[in-house]
Order: sequence, then C-alpha cells, then structure tokens
Amino acid sequence: MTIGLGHYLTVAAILFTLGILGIFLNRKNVIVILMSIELMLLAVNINLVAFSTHLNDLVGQIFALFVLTVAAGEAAIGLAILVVYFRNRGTIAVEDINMMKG
Amino acid sequence: MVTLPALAPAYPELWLALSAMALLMFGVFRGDGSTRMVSWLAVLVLLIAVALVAMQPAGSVLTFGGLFVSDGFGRFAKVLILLGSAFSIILSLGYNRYERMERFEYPVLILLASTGMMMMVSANDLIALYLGLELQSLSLYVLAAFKRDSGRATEAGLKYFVLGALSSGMLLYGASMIYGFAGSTSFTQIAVALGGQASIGLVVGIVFLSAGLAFKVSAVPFHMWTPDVYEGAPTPVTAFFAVAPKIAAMALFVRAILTPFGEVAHEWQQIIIVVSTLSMLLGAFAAIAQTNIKRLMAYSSIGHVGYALIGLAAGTEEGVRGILIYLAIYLAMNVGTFACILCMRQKDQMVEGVSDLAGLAKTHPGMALLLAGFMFSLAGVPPLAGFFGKFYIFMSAINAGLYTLAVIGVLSSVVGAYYYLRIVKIMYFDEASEPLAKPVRGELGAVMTVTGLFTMLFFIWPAPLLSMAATAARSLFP
Amino acid sequence: MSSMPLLSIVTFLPLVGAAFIFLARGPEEIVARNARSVALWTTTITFLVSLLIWLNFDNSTATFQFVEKGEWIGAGINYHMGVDGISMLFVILTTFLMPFCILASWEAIEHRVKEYMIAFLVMETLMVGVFCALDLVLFYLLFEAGLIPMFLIIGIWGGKRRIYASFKFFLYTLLGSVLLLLALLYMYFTAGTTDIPSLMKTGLFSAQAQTWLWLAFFASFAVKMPMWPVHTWLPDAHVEAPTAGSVILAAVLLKMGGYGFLRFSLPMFPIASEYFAPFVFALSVIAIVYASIVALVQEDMKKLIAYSSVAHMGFVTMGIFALNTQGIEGAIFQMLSHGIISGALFLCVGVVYDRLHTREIARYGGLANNMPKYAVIFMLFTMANVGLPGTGGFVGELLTLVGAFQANTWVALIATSGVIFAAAYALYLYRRVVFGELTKADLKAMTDLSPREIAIFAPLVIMTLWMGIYPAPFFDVMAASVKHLLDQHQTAMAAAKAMATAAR
Amino acid sequence: MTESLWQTLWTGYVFPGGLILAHILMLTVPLLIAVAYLTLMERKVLAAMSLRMGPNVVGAFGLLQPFADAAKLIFKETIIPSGANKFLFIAAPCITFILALIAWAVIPVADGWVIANINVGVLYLFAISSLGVYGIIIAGWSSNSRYAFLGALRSSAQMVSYEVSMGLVIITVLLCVGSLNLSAIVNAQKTVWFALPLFPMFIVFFISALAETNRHPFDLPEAEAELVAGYQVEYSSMAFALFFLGEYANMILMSGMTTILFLGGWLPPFDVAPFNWIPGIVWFCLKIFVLLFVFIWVRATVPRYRYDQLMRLGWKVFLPFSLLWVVLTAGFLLAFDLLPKGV
Amino acid sequence: MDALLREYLPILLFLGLAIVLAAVLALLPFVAAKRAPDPEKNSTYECGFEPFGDSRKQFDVRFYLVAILFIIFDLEVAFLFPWAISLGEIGVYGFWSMMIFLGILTIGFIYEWKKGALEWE
Repeated sequence: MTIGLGHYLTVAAILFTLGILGIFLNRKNVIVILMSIELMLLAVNINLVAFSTHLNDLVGQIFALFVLTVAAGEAAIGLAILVVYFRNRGTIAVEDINMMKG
Repeated sequence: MVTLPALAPAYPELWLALSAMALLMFGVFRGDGSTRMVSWLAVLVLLIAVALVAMQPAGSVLTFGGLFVSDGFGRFAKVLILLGSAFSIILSLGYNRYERMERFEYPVLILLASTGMMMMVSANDLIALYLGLELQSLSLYVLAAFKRDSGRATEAGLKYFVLGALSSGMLLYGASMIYGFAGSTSFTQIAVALGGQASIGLVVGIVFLSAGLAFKVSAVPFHMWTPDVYEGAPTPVTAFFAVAPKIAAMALFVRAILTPFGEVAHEWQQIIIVVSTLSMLLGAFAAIAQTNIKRLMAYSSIGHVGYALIGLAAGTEEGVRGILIYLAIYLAMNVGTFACILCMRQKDQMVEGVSDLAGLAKTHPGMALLLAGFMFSLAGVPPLAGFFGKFYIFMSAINAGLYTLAVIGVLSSVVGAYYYLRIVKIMYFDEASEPLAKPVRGELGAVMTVTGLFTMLFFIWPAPLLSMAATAARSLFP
Repeated sequence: MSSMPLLSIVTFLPLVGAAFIFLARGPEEIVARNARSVALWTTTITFLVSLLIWLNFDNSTATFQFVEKGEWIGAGINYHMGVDGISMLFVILTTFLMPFCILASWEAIEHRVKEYMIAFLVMETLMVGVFCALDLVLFYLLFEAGLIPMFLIIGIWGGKRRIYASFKFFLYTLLGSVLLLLALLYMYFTAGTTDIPSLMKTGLFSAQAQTWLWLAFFASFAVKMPMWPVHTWLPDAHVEAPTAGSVILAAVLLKMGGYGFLRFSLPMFPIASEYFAPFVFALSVIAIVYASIVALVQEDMKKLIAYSSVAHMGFVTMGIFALNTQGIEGAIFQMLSHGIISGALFLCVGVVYDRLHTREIARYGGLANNMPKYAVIFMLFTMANVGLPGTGGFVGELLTLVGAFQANTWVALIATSGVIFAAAYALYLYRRVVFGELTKADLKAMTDLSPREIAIFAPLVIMTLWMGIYPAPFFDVMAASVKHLLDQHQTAMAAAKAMATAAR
Repeated sequence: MTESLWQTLWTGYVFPGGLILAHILMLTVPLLIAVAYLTLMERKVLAAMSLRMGPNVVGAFGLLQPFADAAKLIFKETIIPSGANKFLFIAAPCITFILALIAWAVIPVADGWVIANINVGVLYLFAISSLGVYGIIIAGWSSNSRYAFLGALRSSAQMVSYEVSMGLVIITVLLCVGSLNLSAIVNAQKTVWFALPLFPMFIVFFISALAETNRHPFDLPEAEAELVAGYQVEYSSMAFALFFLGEYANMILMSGMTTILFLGGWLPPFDVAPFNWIPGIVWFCLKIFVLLFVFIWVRATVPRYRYDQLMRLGWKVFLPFSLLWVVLTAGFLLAFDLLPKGV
Repeated sequence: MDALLREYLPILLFLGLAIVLAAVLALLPFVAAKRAPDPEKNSTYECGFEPFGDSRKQFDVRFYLVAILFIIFDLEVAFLFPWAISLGEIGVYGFWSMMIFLGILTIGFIYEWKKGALEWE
C-alpha cells in the first residue's frame, strides 16, 4: 500500500473535524479551544503541503509557512485576550463565558 | 535576479502601513497623553489615503506578481473602508476619554486593521486574501477587548477571537482545497483552470471558503458572535465593527467568489441564496425583541448583510453595483446611528437601552430628527438613502430572475421596519423618565450631521455615487 | 407658460415654507405662532399658484401638460413631472384642502406646533408630487415617503391608541407597496425605462407578466384605497389621527390608490385589468355593503365616517373597473367630491371634539339647540355624504352606478343598496348628535362655530354645492384623458384577442 | 520464494537497520560515559579551583565515583508526590533525556561520521532544543509544587529568551555557509573558523548556550537560596538522574554545536602537518573538552545573575545585538559579493 | 521508501532507542529499590509548611508576555532560515525584502521595549 494524496487529505480532514468538534463540544476550558484552533490550522497545513508535493508546486508550502506565522500571531493575541479576560473574571471555564446572552 | 515590483498601485496601502508604524512610534515615545493628537493624525492619514486611492489611475493593474490588484471595484470599497475608519476614530475620541481607555494604540490599531482591509479588498490570490484578512482580524480582536478592565469587553474580545479564528480556519481549509484542486492560488488562474466546471473537491473548497467569509460578514448561520460582540465591545469599537470590516469582508466575499468562480455560479448560488434569506429573516425577526440598542444594531447588521448578499447571489454586474451602493449607504447610516448611540449618556454614565431614548424628540430635537432619519433609512423607506440601497439590490435580483428571493427580501424589510419604527416611536411618542445628558459633543454632532444630511438628501442627486459604483462594478467583469 | 416649471413650484413651495419653520428659533410660543402663520401662508400661496395650472390647462388633449424633465438618477430614471386630465384635479384638490387643514389645527394643536407644521408641509409636497410624477421611481419614492410624516402625525399628535394606529398604518401600507417596488423593477428591466408615458404605450408586457404585475400593484393600491379586506388600518388611523390628519388621510391619501389604478393598472396592464375586473367588483361590492353595515353600529364618530369612506371607495373601484366612460369619470368625480365631503365631515367632528374632547356619539345630543350654524353645516355634509342630489356626492355615485350597470347589473344592484345603507348610518349619526334633548351640562356650555371655523367651512360648502349643481368644468378637464385611456384599452384588448385568435 | 523474502528482509531492513543501530550505539555509549565523567570532571575542576581535592575515594583519583553515584541512585526509591500527575511526572525527565540524546543524531563527529546526514541539520537541532522546554514545564507542572512550578516557569522563560538570540546567531553562520547541513557548515570553515570573523556572535552563542542549559551563571531555576532546586525539587532517584544526565548531555551537545558552528568541527586549526595527521574525531573531542572546561570554569568564577538581569541581558542586549549583526553580516556579504552561490 | 525518508530512518531508530533507554532507566528503581511511601514523604516540599491549595493557580503575567514574544521572534527566525540560505540567489531584492520585514519587527520590538514588556521588577 502506498501512501497517496488521498490519505493525507483524509488525515487532514479528520484533524480538522476534530478541531471543530473541540471548539463546539468542549465545555471545560478556553485553552482547549485555542488548541483546537491550532489543530485546525495544522490540518490545513497538512493539506497544503500534501497538495504542494502532489502538484509539484512550491506555493502550497509558502502558504503553509504563512499560515504558521499567522497562527502564531493569532495564538499570541488569543493568549493575551485570555489573560485579560482571566484577570477580569478569575476563570477561564467555558460555561462562565455568559455575561451576554444570545 | 528578481526585479522590484511596481509599487504604485499599492501606494495607499504602503502609506497606511508606514504611517501606522510611525504613529505607533510617535505614540510610544510620547505616552498616552498624545492619544488625541495621534487620533487626529490617524484621521489625517486616512484622508490622505483616500486621496491616494482616488489618484490611482483608472483600470485594473496587477502587481506583486499578480497577488495584488488595484481596480475600480477595490478603489470604491477602499474609499468606503477608509471613510468608515476615519469616522470611527472621530467617534471614539470622546468615549475613550470618558471611559478612561484613552490609549494611543486605539487609532494605530484601526489604521492597521484598515491596512488589512485594503489588502483584503485588493487581494487577487488566496494567500494575499488570507494575509489581509488576518491583519484585519488580529487588530480587531484586540480592539474588541480594548477596554481591558471591563468584563463584557474582554468577553466580547474572547468570543470574537474564538469564532473569528474558527472562521479563519474554515476559510483556510476551503482555500487549501481550492488550491489543491485548481492547482493555483491565484484567482485569475483558478478561473482559467476551472474552465467552467468544478470538481467535487473544489465545491467543498468553495463551501468552506464561503462559510469562512460568511462568518466574517456575520451572515446566518454564522452570525452567533455578532450580537454578543456588538453588545460587549466598547461602543466606538462596535461602530467600527459595524462598518469598515463589514464592508471589507463583503467586498472580499464578492471578489473571492466572482473572480475565480464566476463561471461556475450554479455551484455556489444556492448557498448564497440560502444564507441571504436566512440572514434577512433572522435580522428582521430577532431584532424585534431586543432591548439593548447595540444588540439591536447587531441584528440589524445581520439583516443588512442578507440584503447585500442578494446582489452576490445575482452574481451579475448589476448585483455588484447594488452591493457597492448598498455598502456606501450602509456606511453613512451606521456611522450616524452609532454617533447617536454614543451620545446616550445619563447621569454621567453611558446607557444602551432602547428605552433610554424615550422623549429624545423633546430634549434633543435635532438628534432625534437625525436618528429618526437613520432609522427610516435603515428600514428602507423612501426617499431616504437606505431605500436606494435596497432598490438597486432588488433591481439586480429581479434582473437575475431571483423573484422569490426578492419577495422574501421586501417582506422581511417590512418586518424590519417594525423595530426601526419602534425606536422612532420611543423617541417621539414616549415620555422621558430620565432624559439624556446634554449637550452633544461637537465631533459627534458633526459626524451625525454629515451622515444625516447624506442619508436624507441622497435622493436629490444620487447620480454620482451610482455612476461611480457602476464603473467600479464593471471592473470585476472584464 | 411652459417656460415656468409650474408643477415643480407647486410641489416644492411647501418645502420652502417648511424650511423657514425649521429654521425658526426662539421661545416656544412665538415659534408656534410663526409656524402657524407661515404654514397658512405657504399653503394658501401654493393653492393660488396651483390654480394657474387649471387656468392654463388645455382640456382638448390627453397628452401630459406642463411637462418637466431633468436628469436624476440616470440609466433611464429621470425627474419627470407632468399632469393630464386625470391627475390635475387631484393636485388642485390637495392644494385646496391644505389651508383648511392648517386652519383646523390652529388651536387644536398645542404642543410641538413647529414639527406639526413641518410635517404637514412636507406631506403636501409629497402628495402633490405623487400626482405629478411621470416617472415610476419618482412616483414610488414620493408615494412611500408620505408614510413618514403621516406616521409622525398620527403617532405624536394622535389620540389614546395612537401608537397602535400609527404602526398599523405604516406597516400595512409598507407591506402593500414593497411588492409594487418589485413590480416596478421588473417593468424597468422589461421595458428598459421607468418613464410613465412610455410605459403606458401598450403591449409591453405579456399577459402572464401583466397578471403578476397587476397583482403587485393591486396589493399596494388596494391597501392604500383601502379595499375590503385590507381596510382595517383605516378606521384605526382615522380615529387616532388629529383632525387635520384625518382630513388629509381621507381626502388625499386614499385617492392615491384610485389614482394608481387609473394611472398604472388600467393603461399598463389592460389584459390583466379586464381579467381581474370581476374580482375587483366582488371586493367593491362587499366593501360597500359590509362597510356600510359596520358603520351603522359604530359608537365613535370618526370611525363611522371612516367606514363610510371605505364604502365610498368601493364605489370608486367599482367605477374604475367598469371600464367605461361613465364609470371612470364617475370614479374620478367621486374621489374629488369625497375628498371634500369626507374632509369636511372630519372637520365637523373636529369642531365638537375640540370642545368636548370626545368622539363618542352617545355623549352628544341636541346640539341643534345651542349650535344652529353647526347643525346646518353638518346637515349639508351629511346629506352630501349620502349622495343627495344637488351635492357633489350625488353625481359621482350616480355615474359609477351607471357605469357599473353597463358592466354588470347584479353588481350595480347590490351596490345601490349601499346608497340606502349610507342614508341610514349618516342620518342615524346626525340624529343622535344634533337632534334630541339637550340634557348634559357640558353640552349646553358648547358654543357655536367661531368665525374662523365658519371661514373654514364656507369654501367647502361652496365647493360641495358647486360640484353638485354644475359639475361640467370637472368633466371637461378629464374627458379627453379618460377617452384616451379607454381607447387605448380597447386597442390593447383587440390586439390581445387578435393574438389569441392567431395563436389558435 | 521464501528465501528471497528472507533475503530482501535481511538486505533491505535487518542489515541496514542493524548497521544504523550499531552506529547509534557507537555514539551513545561513549556519550553516556562522557556524561558520567563530565560530572566527575566538574567536581574535580571545581575542587581544584577552590584548592580542594574533589572525589578521590572510589577508585583511583575517584575514577569510579560516577558509577557509584549511579548505583546509589538506582537503588533509591522514586518518590511521587501525592498531588502529582504520575504519568507526566515520570515522563518529564524521560523527555529531557531523550531529547538530549537524539539531538546527537545529526552531529558530525568527524568527516562523514554522522548518523543521519540530513540536509536540514541546523533546523533539526533548533527544533529539538526548542522541545527541551517541554520536559521542564511538564516536570514543574506535574509536581504540583509551588517551587517546582515557579522554577519550571522561570527556566523555560529563560530558555526561550535565549533561544531567540541563538537562532539569530545561527542565521549569521548560515549566511556565510548557504546550507543547513552541519557537515557543510564545518567544511565551509576550511579557510577560517567562523569564531574569528563572527567573534561577537561566537561569544553571544556561547553565553546563550550557558543559559540554554541552565548553567552558571544563569542557573536561577535551581538556585538553592531562591527556589531550592527549581523544577527538580520533587524528583529523586533515577528520575532525578535522568534530568541530570540530560542536562550534562545537553552541555556536551551545546559544546558540540559551538564547535561545529564556530570552531571548525573536526577540522584541525591549521591544515598543515602535524595537525592534519591527527584524526578529525580527536580534534572534535578536544574542542568539546576545552569548551566544557570553560563551562565549568565559568561556574567556578562568575557570580550568579539576578533573574531580571538575566532577562534583560537576553532581550535587551543579545536580541538587538544579534539582530543587528545579522543585518550587518548580510549587508557585508552582499556588498562584497561574498555570498555562497548555488547548491 | 524514498530517499528522503531513508535519511530520517536513523533518527527514528535513535528515537526508539532513546525512549527504550529512558524508560528502562526511569523504571529501574521501581524494580531495584524498595518502596516505603508514607503521606509525609509524599507531600510536596514547602519549606516545612503544610502545602496548601492548588499550586498551579496563578502566576505572573509576564511569563505569558515572554511566551508571546518568543513565539513572534522564533517565527521571525523561521523566516530567516530559508532567507539566509538563499540570499546568494535572491540578491539585493531579497535582502531589502527581509530588511523591511526586520524593520517592521524592530518597530514592534521598540514598542514593547518602551511599553515595559521587557522589564522585570
């Protein structure tokens, strides 16, 4: 059995789905949500790199590099917001994020 | 040896980015005392950027190896974005001082977000799209939580961040699929590669891309963040959110769907129609029960996005023109409305209840008149500007044969009219229990008046805006 | 004459007055006084200027006169104004009634006078504009814009349930007219223009398209008219609106629906009009009978008059869709006379309301004793409302019935019963208010008409009698246009039949 | 059929696999012995510098001391604190140890003497050394002790702070080489060791290496007076020993990296006889030895930094300085057309 | 197995060996040493005091700052790696592109510095 494009895509799709599920099903901690987001972005990167190899085209890898960078920036800002939130509320449990009902 | 790309088409963006950094340095060396000055400088920077955009030569120019396009469509949207940002900075001046969040980062962040938005609008490639979008989003996340000692603001920031990041992820996933199945990230080349038909992988990509973008424009069913973020974020930030990013995301939506996938409209039209319908209906019905005016404006904006999406569903030049006109008018109406909301103070405290407007017609007749104008305009009652926005949107829908969508649109606009009327009713028919504080701040009054006059007198001479929008729309359909 | 943009002057003159009032500053009482007089002067001058239109009107032609055309939105949507025999009289009607409205509000309105006067002047501009507009978009714009001042008039200066009434009025009308908007857009794309004279050239739309477009237009005009069963906003709006508001509502706003049928539905969708005529007949007849019966049991004077308006509008729609000269001319005349008579009736109610602040019929009685002048005037208008020969009401009603007889005997027969009902409820009202014992103390204290009130009623009395005794000038004005309308209709129907035969 | 299958298995998998394993063992065993004797060397050198004897009871000159220590640690009880996460508590030292070992996979000890000659060796090293933080953080967190947790935070903050400037220093070297392959980097120093032209960077790198390995004068995390023993406070027995081994292996690794990046790896100082008679491995070990001696020497002589001083040095001095140096190096190489071209 | 993966095989094997070695060493005391746990011994070290509360609750926000700064600068280094390798080929254009990037980074760095993000105590 050779490992082809389809396998990479499947893995990426599974990871991506896990990431989304992690965001929506997680009822405990916001940090887990941040990690889920990272998981999603990683899934995308797998996709990009797999396609890049498959198409023999470097653009995908460049895209992946940008995604990595932006993901880091996003994580940094996410953490910062989380810290500010924690200082205000003293908790980062998901069920406590309910000041506004909607 | 790589040659230097032509920078001229990106002068406005470069100017903005450089100025933002210069102002950051200026601010950090001068301290928070310089906020007012930095704010006005930022407004100046934005206006100069408007001039730079306006000075761009006509026609479409590609640069940065095809990643960046400067065309009529982009220029139109950019002017709107820049004006929206400038207005938001002006609106924030009083509030920020008042709420003790007067920090010079605020205007700088708005400048950076504007830079990102302009890149979004000019993106001709999935990578450029993503980078612009993220530059914008990251700045916005921070802005949402800018009032860092407020529980609501930080909660809003957190929610916005989580859902924004989720949407970015979905958009990216879509982008990766499109890249993989079309073999390119360039919009132009994707269109060429498609040759009029889309494979299943590509359709998945389009769906995810649309979902991500729908998140950004807060269209149903990806709207969950909007009411909470609008309510929680500091009011000037909400005002900013309601205009500039929405315009940018909408313009991006249009370009990212029409340029590469214009030929395969049948693959995405249904999605847009459904999203648009749901947005209009939810915007109309959910707003009825709101008591917080910022929340109400959130639902209102969801509804308006629904209308604007009709133009995209049509997928025609008229549709794009309709969207652009709609966005321009939407900008004026929302900025004005938020200027009014920012005037809502009682006993040295900001208030946000719809009922706090009671008796406004007696205590502040001028402001009540303007706000009533905005409300009627948002409801789409002629002859106010809001009517023309809807007029051109529905025109494109009718022309594209989307009769059902148009009928749903007009019917939901009647429902929507109900809650706008309710505000007018509260201002004019009810008695004030606790009148709002006087007087209205100078710059708020000025913004209100300018946008109010535009909204109310637009019908007298609408031709210039319409022809500009038409020219802009044409550039998307070479 | 063509050098002067007469229609624009008439249309926008009130706005100038409104601007003056808007700019007024100072103590509230002085502002109020100035606002009243500026408004009165503006409306009077507007009326006088509008008379120039009639004086210079050419009765012999059916084409649009006093045409003005200017670049506006572009892409075939222009600022295009003009009047023909059908619309001219409505313009005059509007400008004629406005000064009375201002006068009627002279003392009745005590707070926010400035805004009130502005709202009325803006309203006048919009109403005149609607009748003059020769561009569909312009028409729609003005047609819809009227909602805003009327909403405020009812909502701010109205009665107890004013909020409910104003919302109902606004949303009903808006709901009806948004469909018109879509139809308008469709027409724009099919015909490539929104110019009304161009659109009136028949044969632009297929029979199927006509059906849908007709329905969309109908939705709007039927609500505005109002026809049964979408009339329910009218009694509420009438009851809650201030007197002048009711006058405007009954006298002018309702006519926009009828005017719309004549201007759009008949000439632009002839096949659909013919097709839907029985449907309209049915609704009209129901409206006449039903509204009359409902009027009989009303306890509120204004509500009673409102229902009588619904019934009278039934005659109008019936006349219009009779699709013959008598029917249409009768309908137009009926609208004009109803405009004056119902307006006058509301003013009559306003007179007593100003004194006793109630409109409950049972609270009154025996006013003939201490208010003889009032009793006479009220009597005249009540009779005119019933359709007594010699008053304006008679001519219109008769002609529409004649027209209806030609079209459909049964319809006409049933409609005739409406005349009897009308007599019943009108006289019942009059008897209960004016005749009888004058028992209650507060009624005894009521004074007769003041000179100002007499000044208001005098011209209305004259008009009513004139229209009843010598209606010819009115018919002269409209004859050519109505004939043209019907000729065109015949041609279109013939063409359609020829097509249908050819297809077979 | 079966025979050929066996044959393929043998020639295709087992034999090359065994060969690689043998390589690995040839590296690992001396490395572990070196680690053991490094501890002894440290004690001896420190003792000598403070005019003491150092260990001298177990075996001649105390040469068997490391083995005695090892035996003692093995027979000690591993105490797992009651509030600790057991799995992570044990895993943390393992991670540190494993990372310290596998980084060696790409280090060329002599020309061609490398287990995996991958072309992104520098990236690999960089990645592995970044992962080192995990062992520490996990240790601090899983111990459920204030001291351990704070110590872990401090030392990871310290490590990441200096990693940035280390990265920038490596960039300057890469600019001169044009390859990420470690052997290529060594070979590029045939004319001159990078320590000379990039002398300031060499110094920055070495100091950062001290901080990276939590060595003196940056051993704040385990400063007795402040934090008892930092993240290791709850550890005992072999779990502690693994940390210990990892730390010393890292020291050797850092010395090795410094050697490769700045001191010409296995190259002799002058490519003339008699220097080039001596095999490369000897030069390599010699250079590492010298550097290790400096490590210990620094410990004996330099006073410990305060934490704020430490962070300031990392962020406010090293980072801007190395960033500037990157720009200067790139500009210089570009201006004088000295950049390596082509691959 | 292609050539690229073959290059990494030794690392994989090395990793396996290291894991085995670490596991053996870590678990050795559990076999060799006698165990006598008691609550006092197992309690965490807190200078002789009774340990109280969860020790992981709150810590200085500056550690977050360092983490955030690290992420940003480490990524910058990630961009510098390929740039440094290929500077010979991308020449002046590449050089100035990176200088712009570093310039922006420097502005951010100055901002942090002035804002006191780099201060301890």
